Amino acid sequence: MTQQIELSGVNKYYGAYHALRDIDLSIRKGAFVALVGPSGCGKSTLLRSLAGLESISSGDLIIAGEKMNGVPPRKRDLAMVFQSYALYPHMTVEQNLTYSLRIRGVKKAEAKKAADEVAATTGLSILLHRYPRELSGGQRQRVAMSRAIIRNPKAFLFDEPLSNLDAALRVHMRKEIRMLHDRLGATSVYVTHDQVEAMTMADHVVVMRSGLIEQQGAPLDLYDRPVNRFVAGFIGSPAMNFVPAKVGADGETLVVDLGGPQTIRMARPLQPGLNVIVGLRPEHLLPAEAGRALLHLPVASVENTGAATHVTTATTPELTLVLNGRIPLSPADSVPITFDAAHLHLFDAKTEMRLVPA
Amino acid sequence: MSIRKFLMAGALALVSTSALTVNAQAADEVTIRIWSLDKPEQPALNLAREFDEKEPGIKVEYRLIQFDDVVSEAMRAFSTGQAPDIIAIDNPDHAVFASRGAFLDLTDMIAKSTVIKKENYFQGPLNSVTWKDKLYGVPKATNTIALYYNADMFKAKGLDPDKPPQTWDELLAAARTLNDPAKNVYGLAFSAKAGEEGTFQFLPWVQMAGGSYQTINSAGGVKALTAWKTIMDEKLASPDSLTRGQWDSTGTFNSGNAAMAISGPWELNRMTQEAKFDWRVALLPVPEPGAQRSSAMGDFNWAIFSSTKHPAEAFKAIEYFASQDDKMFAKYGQLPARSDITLPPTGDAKKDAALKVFQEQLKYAKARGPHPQWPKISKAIQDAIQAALTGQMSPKDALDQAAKKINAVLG
Amino acid sequence: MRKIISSLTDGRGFDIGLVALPLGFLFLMSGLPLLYNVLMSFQEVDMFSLGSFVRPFVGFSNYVALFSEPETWPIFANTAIFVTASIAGQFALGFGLALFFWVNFPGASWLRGLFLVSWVMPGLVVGAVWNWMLSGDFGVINFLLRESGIISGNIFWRSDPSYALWAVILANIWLGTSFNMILLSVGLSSIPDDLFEAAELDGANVWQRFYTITLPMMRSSIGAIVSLGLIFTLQQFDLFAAITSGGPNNASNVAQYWAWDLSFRQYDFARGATISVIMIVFVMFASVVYVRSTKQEVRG
Amino acid sequence: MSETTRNRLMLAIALVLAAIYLFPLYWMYITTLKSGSAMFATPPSFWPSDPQWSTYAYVWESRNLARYMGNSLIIAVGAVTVITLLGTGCAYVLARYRNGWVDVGLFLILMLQVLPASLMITPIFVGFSQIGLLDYPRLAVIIAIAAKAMPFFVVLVRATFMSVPMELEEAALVDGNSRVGAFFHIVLPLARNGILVSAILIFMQAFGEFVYSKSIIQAVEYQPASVGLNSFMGPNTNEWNNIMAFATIYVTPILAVFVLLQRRIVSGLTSGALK
Repeated sequence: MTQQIELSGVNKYYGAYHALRDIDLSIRKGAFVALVGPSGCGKSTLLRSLAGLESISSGDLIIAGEKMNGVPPRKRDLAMVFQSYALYPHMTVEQNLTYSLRIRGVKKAEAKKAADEVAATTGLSILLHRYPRELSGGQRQRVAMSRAIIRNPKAFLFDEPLSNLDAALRVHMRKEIRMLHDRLGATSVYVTHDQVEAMTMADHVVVMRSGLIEQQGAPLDLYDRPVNRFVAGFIGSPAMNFVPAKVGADGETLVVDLGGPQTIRMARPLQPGLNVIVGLRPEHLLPAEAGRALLHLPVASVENTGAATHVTTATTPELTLVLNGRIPLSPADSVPITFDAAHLHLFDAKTEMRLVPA
Repeated sequence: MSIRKFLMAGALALVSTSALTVNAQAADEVTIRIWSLDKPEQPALNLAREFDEKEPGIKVEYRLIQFDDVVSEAMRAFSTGQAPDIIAIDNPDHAVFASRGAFLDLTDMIAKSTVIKKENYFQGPLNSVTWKDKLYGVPKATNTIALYYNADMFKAKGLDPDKPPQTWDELLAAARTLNDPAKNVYGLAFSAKAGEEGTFQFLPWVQMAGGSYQTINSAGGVKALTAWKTIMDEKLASPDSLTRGQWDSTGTFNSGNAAMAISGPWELNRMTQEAKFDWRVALLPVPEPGAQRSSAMGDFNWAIFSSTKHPAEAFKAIEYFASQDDKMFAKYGQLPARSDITLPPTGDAKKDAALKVFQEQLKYAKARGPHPQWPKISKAIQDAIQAALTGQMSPKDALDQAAKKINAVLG
Repeated sequence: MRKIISSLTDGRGFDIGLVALPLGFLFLMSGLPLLYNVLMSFQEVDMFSLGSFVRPFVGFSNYVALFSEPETWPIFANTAIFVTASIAGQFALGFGLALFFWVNFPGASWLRGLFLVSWVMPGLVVGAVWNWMLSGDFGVINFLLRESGIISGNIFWRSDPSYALWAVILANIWLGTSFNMILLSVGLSSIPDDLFEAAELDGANVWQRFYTITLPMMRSSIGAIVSLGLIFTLQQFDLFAAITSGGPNNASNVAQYWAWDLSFRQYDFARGATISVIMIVFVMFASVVYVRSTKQEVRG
Repeated sequence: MSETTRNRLMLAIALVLAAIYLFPLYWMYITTLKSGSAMFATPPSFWPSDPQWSTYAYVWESRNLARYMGNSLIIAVGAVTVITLLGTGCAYVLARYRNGWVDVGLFLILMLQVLPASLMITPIFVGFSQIGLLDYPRLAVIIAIAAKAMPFFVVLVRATFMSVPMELEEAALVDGNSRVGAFFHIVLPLARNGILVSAILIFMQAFGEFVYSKSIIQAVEYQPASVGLNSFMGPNTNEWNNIMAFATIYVTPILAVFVLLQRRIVSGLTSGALK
């Protein structure tokens, strides 16, 4: 398996501020990697370091087998799509598309041909002679994409390219980008703060916080086995519920405090008396038939989306439930809940790290 | 960098420049640079051009400098080795340069000259070019101030136009009579500007009252300043006299907005053209009948900078200028500083009559200084005038303060 | 060598090169002359040592002598009045005009542009025109004031100690208003409209909106204008030379004119330099204010 | 009040304000058309009964205005060229970064224009004479003006660059351009308007420059119109009509250019150049 991009031990400082901490990351050729995390986590800095717009303070950055530390952006042969699209306002769409070709000395006719081809695939053919200010948001986004595609670069870098679009268009573009990626057989690094985008588009998700990579792996691995409470809370929507609990004296039960102590049996034993945090995904909490409920939760509010019923409980801490179908509930009702103990995520209350059952 | 090294560098620069210019022109041509404040209708510029045409081997470059800039430009140029060969300098400033060796000592050249003879010049102008018994220049022209008056207005107000005011009291009385705010007419126009012109106009009054710049706070000085203050307080002259020069002030006389004006012969040509009334000139009034007369001695001197490369040619130019002194009044309305020239009548009766008065007045003209720090002395006097006339100090206090500053300069 | 070239085309070297050249030029052409002035203020200088740097060193005696002069404090007070009144006047009028033209009516932008002509006129010409208009006996300003009944007798703008400074201030306000207006217009147009709409919905009236939205939102523009104004005002020289020459009796004399007067009229170069050093200290203060005001800038 | 009434009212007020503000200019023009005696007349006439158009021809001829204007033009063009070449890059860098060094740079640049030209001239004159620059007087004045006016230019143009999004330049870098190329291809064209406007303003200032020209240029054939006007004014004159005619001929071209371009200038100033 060839590695298109390899980072090892990369650090980046802004004065005293440590923006990237010991980043190790390998990106396989043809992979679609999403960098995800809350704002300020360093994901954009990492992307810009790949592009060469920021210089890294230490560590190695290798692109297609070549060490790229300190190499200027233009010699890295990467294409980037910016959040604001960064279309050159004084150039037409065609000029925007062919800009990088012209710089590399590609002949005019050839560049034009390339632009026509790309425009045809992205549906920009009739817009080639417009200026960016005459385009809609979605069209601008397409131009930005096309400008990257036309170069056939070693990798595509995306810096939150969909955040300026409306919800429907965003969902549509998600698919389109992914399809493009597959068709071109490209390598893509995609920065987003939206974990849904990361989960749906990428084959490899990197979750970052405070300059550190918290966890990386296939989307479903992250969903199923988050290494810590942060990743668990970040991946999945609506977010995972967390409930403080204590392992019972037998090591096989958990005493959960939700207004009143309730006991849950665990699938595997843990060290008795340990303080833990129980993570329960909303979608894993199911309505129980009478008498088989593991928990009885008082209802605080109910939102009905038509397909599902979102329930917020009147417990401390409050829990979110996503129940399939329309369930007639109103505040002050109590809802009986069951779940599969295998879906419990347990984190050490102190370190917040995932507890591997003993 | 020491002054010496610096001067050498300057000289080098000069040599290289002149080398450049020489290349561009005939190989043996000498360039003489002349700075003066004379405008196209005034003597220096024309004389320079004539000399340029007359002497094929000498090229003359003339630069017009504003009155206010003459000294500062000259200083800056001299201290950086850019000084011209010849400069026309106001007579009270002459000693500033002569005392520091910036001007060439012309004593021997003048002694040998057939054109310029020391004994031909009036004593006042001659004093101003003399420093420590050596001659550092040649008087360019001379002038003094006297009283212009509008005879038509005198008649209209019942004053005798043949009996102009003789004393300060009469002057003030006449001014009061002639003052006519409704018609926008002031009794008198003069200049109390905070500049050399103010000192120039004021010192004669002090001297007539028995004072001098060394004893500026004597009774005479106070009396003179008190008289000026009366003129200003009673609005016998425009309050703008405080900020207006002589030429502007006399302009209001010419346009009929002032009945009398204190100014010099440089006004004659303009007045002949502009003044549409019977104007005449009288001697400056004195404090009381029988008091000594005095007046200011004005105008510029020619000097050669000691840094010149062509002293002989420069002196030749000044000799040519002096040789034309006899035509100066007829052509330019300026008075030569010489006693050996009788001015021919101009044919204009008013002008000829005025000329006689000015020549008489010149006999009493006294040079300012000479003193190497004259600008500071003059500034002290101007400050006193302004402080008193704006009512911020009494004349006595103002002059006491000026005397203190002047004594500090005199040492 | 290759590294240097690549740094010039791709890295910091490009920035450093772009900045070093002009800064070096400025240092040579403005910095050295400035230092020369500072040096002179500690030396004894006369006309014949102007071209040299080695001169008798006199420590702070120029400063001591300066502050023992009776006119020193009044002149600094005049400077303060001139600067304060000019900036206040330019700012108030400029702000008023900017607000006025901010209301979009047909012809607004064209007329606003016309106001800028005062700014492109050479200072010398402005001085000459105002000198002529402010003249006591023939000045058109006195005539207009008389005709409109505001004054009964002529005001001798240039010669009356209580008016002379204000005459120059008047001309200077005329000169600087348009600059203030245009900068403030820029500041105004950069405030998002929805802020005003929000405030209006919150029940704020015109004045409240002005004080709670307009002024705070323009804080950085205002800081820049006031400190630039301070520098421009302290540089104003032509108007003094053309209108009052600092007179009468120093009534309209200010530091920058006085420094020139001492240097070039009384040939006391050291004392002139001393005043300029004091002015430099003041402007350093203004520059700090300006630089701090730019801290609030946002990249657009 | 309807929209149109309000607009008309505002326009009327604006016209009145403009008339008051531009009165000095009007007075300059009207004085040129008066005869010597009409100038000092009380009450002054606001419209010349007998316009003296010949004043212009007289002043143009007798004062050699063509030569003066030519020199002003050379000096202004020269100064603008030097300032634009040097100042644009400086402004760009100062806009690109936001750190302590930029603060120091800005501070220095402002500090360097503290003193009025009247106080800077002596050291400059001394310095120029040492390096022999005084032999090329117009060049010397161009350099002196450039040093004087550049800080202002840098402050203005820096604001223009601030309004060019950094991402455009970064996009160009990623697209394969060098810093130099990105600067010339992307940043410069986008800041063009602001630079142009600032250059025009500098041009107008340089066209009116007086103090340096007066002291540095000694030969009358190289002097600009400001020096010519000054030697005309002097202490010994009350030919206000001629002086104003000189001033009029001198400033009218700049005013004309300004009025013609003012739309562009004002929009350049308001849309970012000074943000």
